[in-house]
Amino acid sequence: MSSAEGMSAPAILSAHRISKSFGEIPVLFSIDFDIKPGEVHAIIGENGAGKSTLIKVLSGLEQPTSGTISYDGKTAVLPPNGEAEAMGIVVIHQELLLAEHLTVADSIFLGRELTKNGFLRLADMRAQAAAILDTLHVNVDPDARINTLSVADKQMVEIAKAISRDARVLIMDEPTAVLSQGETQTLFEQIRRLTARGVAVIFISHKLDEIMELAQRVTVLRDGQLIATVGTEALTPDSIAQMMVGRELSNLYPPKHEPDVDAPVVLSVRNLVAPGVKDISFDLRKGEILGFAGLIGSGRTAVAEAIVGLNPRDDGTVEVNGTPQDFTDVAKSVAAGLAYMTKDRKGRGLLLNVGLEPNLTLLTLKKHLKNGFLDGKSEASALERAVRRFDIRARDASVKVGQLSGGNQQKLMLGKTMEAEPDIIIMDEPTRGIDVGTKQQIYHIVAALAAEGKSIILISSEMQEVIGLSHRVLVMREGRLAGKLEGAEIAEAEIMRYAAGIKQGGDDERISA
Amino acid sequence: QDQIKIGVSIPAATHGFMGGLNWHAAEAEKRLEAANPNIDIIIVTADGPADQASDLEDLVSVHQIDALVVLPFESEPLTEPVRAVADTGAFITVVDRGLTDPSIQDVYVSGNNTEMGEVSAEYMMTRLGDGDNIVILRGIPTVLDTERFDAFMGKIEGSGINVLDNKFANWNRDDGFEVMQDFLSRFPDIDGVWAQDDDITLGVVEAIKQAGRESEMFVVGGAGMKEIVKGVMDGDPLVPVDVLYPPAQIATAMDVTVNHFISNGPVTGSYILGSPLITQENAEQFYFPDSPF
Amino acid sequence: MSVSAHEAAKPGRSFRIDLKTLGPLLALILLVILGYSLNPAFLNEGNITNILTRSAFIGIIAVGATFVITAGGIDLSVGSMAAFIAGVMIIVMNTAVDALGASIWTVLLGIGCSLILGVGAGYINGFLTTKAKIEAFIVTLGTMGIYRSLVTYFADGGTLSLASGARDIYRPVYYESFLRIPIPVWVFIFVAIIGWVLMNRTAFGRYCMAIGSNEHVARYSAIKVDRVKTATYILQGLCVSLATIIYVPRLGSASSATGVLWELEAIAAVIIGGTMLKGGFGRIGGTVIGALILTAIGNILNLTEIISNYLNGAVQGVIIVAAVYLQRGSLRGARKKAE
Amino acid sequence: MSVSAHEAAKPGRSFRIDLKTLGPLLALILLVILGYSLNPAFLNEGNITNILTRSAFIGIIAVGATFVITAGGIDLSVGSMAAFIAGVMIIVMNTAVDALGASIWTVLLGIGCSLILGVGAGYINGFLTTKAKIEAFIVTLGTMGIYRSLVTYFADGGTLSLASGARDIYRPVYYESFLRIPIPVWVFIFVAIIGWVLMNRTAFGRYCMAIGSNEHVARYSAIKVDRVKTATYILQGLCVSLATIIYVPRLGSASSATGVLWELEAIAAVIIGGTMLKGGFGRIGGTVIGALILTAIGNILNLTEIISNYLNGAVQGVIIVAAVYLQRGSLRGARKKAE
Ligand SMILES: Nc1ncnc2c1ncn2[C@@H]1O[C@H](COP(=O)(O)OP(=O)(O)OP(=O)(O)O)[C@@H](O)[C@H]1O
Ligand SMILES: Nc1ncnc2c1ncn2[C@@H]1O[C@H](COP(=O)(O)OP(=O)(O)OP(=O)(O)O)[C@@H](O)[C@H]1O
Ligand SMILES: [Mg+2]
Ligand SMILES: [Mg+2]
Repeated sequence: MSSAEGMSAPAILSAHRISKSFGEIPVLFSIDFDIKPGEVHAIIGENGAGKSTLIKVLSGLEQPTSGTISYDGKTAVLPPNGEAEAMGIVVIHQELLLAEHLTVADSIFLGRELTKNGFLRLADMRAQAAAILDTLHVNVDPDARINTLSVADKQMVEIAKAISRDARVLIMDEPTAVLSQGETQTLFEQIRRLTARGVAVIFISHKLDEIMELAQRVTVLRDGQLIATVGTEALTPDSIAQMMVGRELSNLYPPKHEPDVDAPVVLSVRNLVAPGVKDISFDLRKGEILGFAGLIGSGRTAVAEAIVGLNPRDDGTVEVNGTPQDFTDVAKSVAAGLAYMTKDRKGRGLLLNVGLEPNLTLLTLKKHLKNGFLDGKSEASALERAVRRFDIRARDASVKVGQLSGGNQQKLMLGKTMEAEPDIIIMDEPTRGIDVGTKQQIYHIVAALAAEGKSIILISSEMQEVIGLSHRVLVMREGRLAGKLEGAEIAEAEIMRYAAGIKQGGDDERISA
Repeated sequence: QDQIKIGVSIPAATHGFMGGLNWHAAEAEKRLEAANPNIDIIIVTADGPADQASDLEDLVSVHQIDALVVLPFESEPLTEPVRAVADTGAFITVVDRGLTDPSIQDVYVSGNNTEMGEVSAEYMMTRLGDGDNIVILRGIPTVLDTERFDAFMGKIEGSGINVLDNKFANWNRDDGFEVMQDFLSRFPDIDGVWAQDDDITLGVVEAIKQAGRESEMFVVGGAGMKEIVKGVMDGDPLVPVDVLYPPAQIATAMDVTVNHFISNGPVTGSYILGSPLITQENAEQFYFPDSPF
Repeated sequence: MSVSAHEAAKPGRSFRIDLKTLGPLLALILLVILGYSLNPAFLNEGNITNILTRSAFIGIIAVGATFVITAGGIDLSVGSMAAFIAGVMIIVMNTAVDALGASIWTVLLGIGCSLILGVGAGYINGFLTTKAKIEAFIVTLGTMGIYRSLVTYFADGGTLSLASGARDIYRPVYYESFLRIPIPVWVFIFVAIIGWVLMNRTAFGRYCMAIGSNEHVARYSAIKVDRVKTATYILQGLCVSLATIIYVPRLGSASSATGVLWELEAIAAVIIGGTMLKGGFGRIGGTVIGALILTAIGNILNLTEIISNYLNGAVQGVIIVAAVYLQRGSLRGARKKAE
Repeated sequence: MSVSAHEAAKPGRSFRIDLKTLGPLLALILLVILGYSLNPAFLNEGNITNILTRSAFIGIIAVGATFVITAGGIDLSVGSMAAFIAGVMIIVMNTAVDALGASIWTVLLGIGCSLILGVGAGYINGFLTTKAKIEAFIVTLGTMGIYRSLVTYFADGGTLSLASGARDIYRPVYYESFLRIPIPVWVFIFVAIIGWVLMNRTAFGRYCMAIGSNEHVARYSAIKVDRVKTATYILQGLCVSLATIIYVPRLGSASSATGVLWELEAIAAVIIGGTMLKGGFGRIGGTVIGALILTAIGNILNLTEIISNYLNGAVQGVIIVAAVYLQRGSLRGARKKAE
């Protein structure tokens, strides 16, 4: 809410009666939208409402089926393929768009390399990249290859890339979905700095508090229709949710049932050492939701991947239901009733170029065999179940998963993991990119699973989520457990203190509980 | 007494005839090295003209050969590389395919592609006459194939024998089989087949047998593969004759070259091995049951 | 509201599937028309039988290659492997004939030996790619050279020929027909059906596609990536072995010239059939048609005289490129219309 | 909180870069040791010069192939293209000699003609892959057949030979040295340096990697993907043309046997050098070493008689696989230690 001086200025980019169809399927219906210099204009809406599609149209990546776009007051046909960037329209896409083999610096400057006499100014690019990353407080080496980064770091590289460009309109499609609070605040600082310079920012997020904090105006989409564009001051989180989902969202988090302290330990990790993990010990009880909090890169994912056998374990033991386990691949952990849902839905979770069914059943294909052959009916009914349970919205089952909206991909991945009917579920950023309505559903599902006696490890960068769901919270920092919180101790400030290293985990005994 | 190093550069054993040639070279090496302790023979094989040029360089730079026996992959491209070897003072024996500049070589040992084509045509003409139909299966498009083909066509011209078509069968049994199958479905009346090479002949024979048209036609092959010679010897009506193109010429060339060093006088000149017609009567003398070819 | 979309979807989807098989098929049909117009003998029963029988070798191998390529690998060794297996089969059968005389058991021994070698060779390729982590291209380029050399060595540079006693017993496997369809064609049909079922109706096929499309996702989905990849090479070896089993009775011989460039033909058949070289998507039906297209081109060139022999390769090249273009083009066109 | 990781990263990084070039280099050094121990003449100046000069052909072509492969493509046509360009060059030069007599201009005409053909042939491959959207494998398989046929046709099944007048003028381009280094080696060095700079120090190289790594990303980054891809094929054509320019004076002829399997050697050199066949990452330095490794293997096989000639291919195969294994292995080992 820093700079509102541009509010009365004329719009820099505006859309008039924009409609967009993919083939015969309409996605956007006659949308009006505009953004002024120095303004943050948020777009919100359910998964599949058409937010990403709208910003693709606004940046030239998709051409509207009908309607016009004006830029700088003049009607314009935006050039395709990211060429609009040269005109000052810069986009951070919801789906990470980075080439895995390039280095961080290469990625930041891709398409507009700094050159001198035709040669790359490598040192300059590296230095500039480092400087930008520094302002974002990101600790990645500009020479690191993208495929060695965590999802969150990749997202930060995307942000760095966008910020480094000379943007007049900066469009961000769910940039904070995998970021924790610290990183989000850093990003907001940068956004405020930019808007102060007159940059117009279009911001998409499912995190309503962020919207309240950052945006001056909010546009709400539902099923491709424009519901309203209103000033933020007139809104409350409840009324936004009301507009988005079309119904009241009373309690987002289900009531926590009392954890049973005598419940048997189902997963016991002792002195785990693995890539990115330095000596971690903890227990998970039956029916418990154990939250994992921490900054990005603090090693939460690395712990999960070491447990299920995706990464080699260098030391330590893992016991499931009292039996020592040495998972060397995922199949073994799944067979032992332990399933891990990755946060990297695009790179690790889903096959983007095939339809919904093969993705849903890939983890549990053996269940869909009849006499040794795949049973299409069984797969179809599994999909039907998952579609109902997780409210997956797709044109049809054969649509390529890559064409689903981000949130629907995430729901599909949830469905895929749940197909394994695990007793222990490790969920890594389970609500990444999911709208509030569905989030509520998912939270209730998670709580219900715990009530049924399933055990859940919840890795999330959304602090509220961890706080709202977990019975206990472990906070990680630089590959170690920094603190452990229980019951009433679970509060934002406390978690932050551990995560940032301001508070240490007191006596070590307590941490390795 | 100094070691005398003789380099032998030949194409690799990629088809039957070259396989036979490789075998004869290896046999000759064993025989000659055993008989002459001061002779060291080094055989190198090449996959193409450029590769062979490299082999020649290596024989000079690494082995410092005193003599070279070379069967050039192709005549023109290898003329200069062989000249480079000759310039080091080595004794040069060229086999089979002549260089464009014959003055480079000291000895030339060769079969005779033109004669081979002509002998094949002459035999055809003894069996067939005006209005009879033949088909031709050629080798790989190269100079020696063209020599054989042109000689054959030149000879047969005016005899009234129709050449229905010619196709390349790449000196390969499988290709011979398939091309012949297609000739058989295409032409209802074939009286004779010139297969030019015995690997092709074997495929052709199978195709004819498969079609059940053995009694209609006969096949003339070439080179003198042991299976074919055996058939001729046994009086196979489908393959009544063969035309020799001796793979053993490499052994002759090696013998001659060794002779140059161990006999008193210098050895020079051309040794053209003819392409006689192998018939049931004389087949025995061309039959080497131990050869792989 | 997700349901309404669901319903609309079904017809469009089945239509698209039709088109996918239609592409290569269309190219094949055009080729048949071309063949017939150049020489009506093209459609003689005899000629068609010839084409089918010939395409069996490449076709069977290409079915195996479809799995390897779908799972993101490549196998350049198949041609040499065929030559090698044929060579060893002949040596083994000849030895058996010398020792025990020729009987049906000789042939069965040879066939068994071929199957073992095929599986073994496939396993070696798979092991070196997955466990030693060497690029498939390098591994199979290496084994290609090794098998080719070995058969040349065994044959002493010449040709290995099957003893005539065994040959007579074995011969029908290539030359006989059942219900007027030659046995090699039956084997091809059999392999194609098994391959199709494996690819489209079993978990294994699904795993191949998943691995070829994104190996990470496959690993995170509890798929034993190395094992499945190795299995594709073994399957490829098995297919090579089957192709060799019907190849040997044809001419009863093996030499260094056997199976030269079959790898290129097999891969071409797979790609013509619509499978992507980058992996992730395999079509057995397309592969079968691809093999038929390749064989038909060769056959058509033998049935006409209108072009210089020297230009056969050029015509072949043009037709392959045109066939693929047509197929992709027709697909694009029809899709556009369908949209 | 970001600082600690930052510091730790730096040393590891420079070390890793060293290792990457070290891999193929190590394999090459082992090969040199092997060669020397088999026959000390291996390290004669003459022999080393021979190896370097020979590796120039494949090496120059492989530099071009590095770009094509890095950008996610493949070019099977390079060997035939070389034969075709050599053939046309010879025809043009011979015609010129007939009309005007032999002079330096004849040779320059031939060279100019070669460059035009190389660029044109590359453009055709690029056009068919990017505009007609046919798989690179199929396109270049097709053009491979076409060029090979055309040269056979032009040569009437025989050999095209350069008129001796022109030959005498042209000859030094292969056989002469400058500062004791043969001219082909100079050309190779020159091409490698240009290639290295292009790949690592220009936006074009970045674009190739980006396209090979993820075409979508490249597209969304406003990179003209089709144009860059076409450019890689043109570059490949140019490299083939340069290789041909130094090849023709060597043997002064072209035939259907010219350049057979060069495509396989070139791709092998690229992969041995550490570039990935799937694209996204190209190493010119590795490619150069890969070409040297391949040439050295061929040379070593000529050094000794301990193995049967029939087994040359097998030895070659084993060494290639072992070299790549060693290289990857040493890399892994050293990385582990570094960690
Ligand atoms: N390329 C495409 N082809 C076909 N349909 C598409 C394509 N891109 C998007 N869609 C469809 O358009 C609709 C809107 O998707 P969009 O990605 O804009 O949603 P979103 O509002 O961004 O949702 P989310 O919050 O989940 O990211 C979805 O139904 C999606 O399946
Ligand atoms: N396989 C691995 N090899 C080496 N280092 C690894 C590996 N996996 C993770 N790391 C490192 O461990 C650290 C923790 O990463 P991890 O992704 O687990 O963090 P996280 O807490 O899940 O954060 P994020 O939200 O960024 O994913 C990172 O610095 C990462 O680079
Ligand atoms: Mg979206
Ligand atoms: Mg010797």
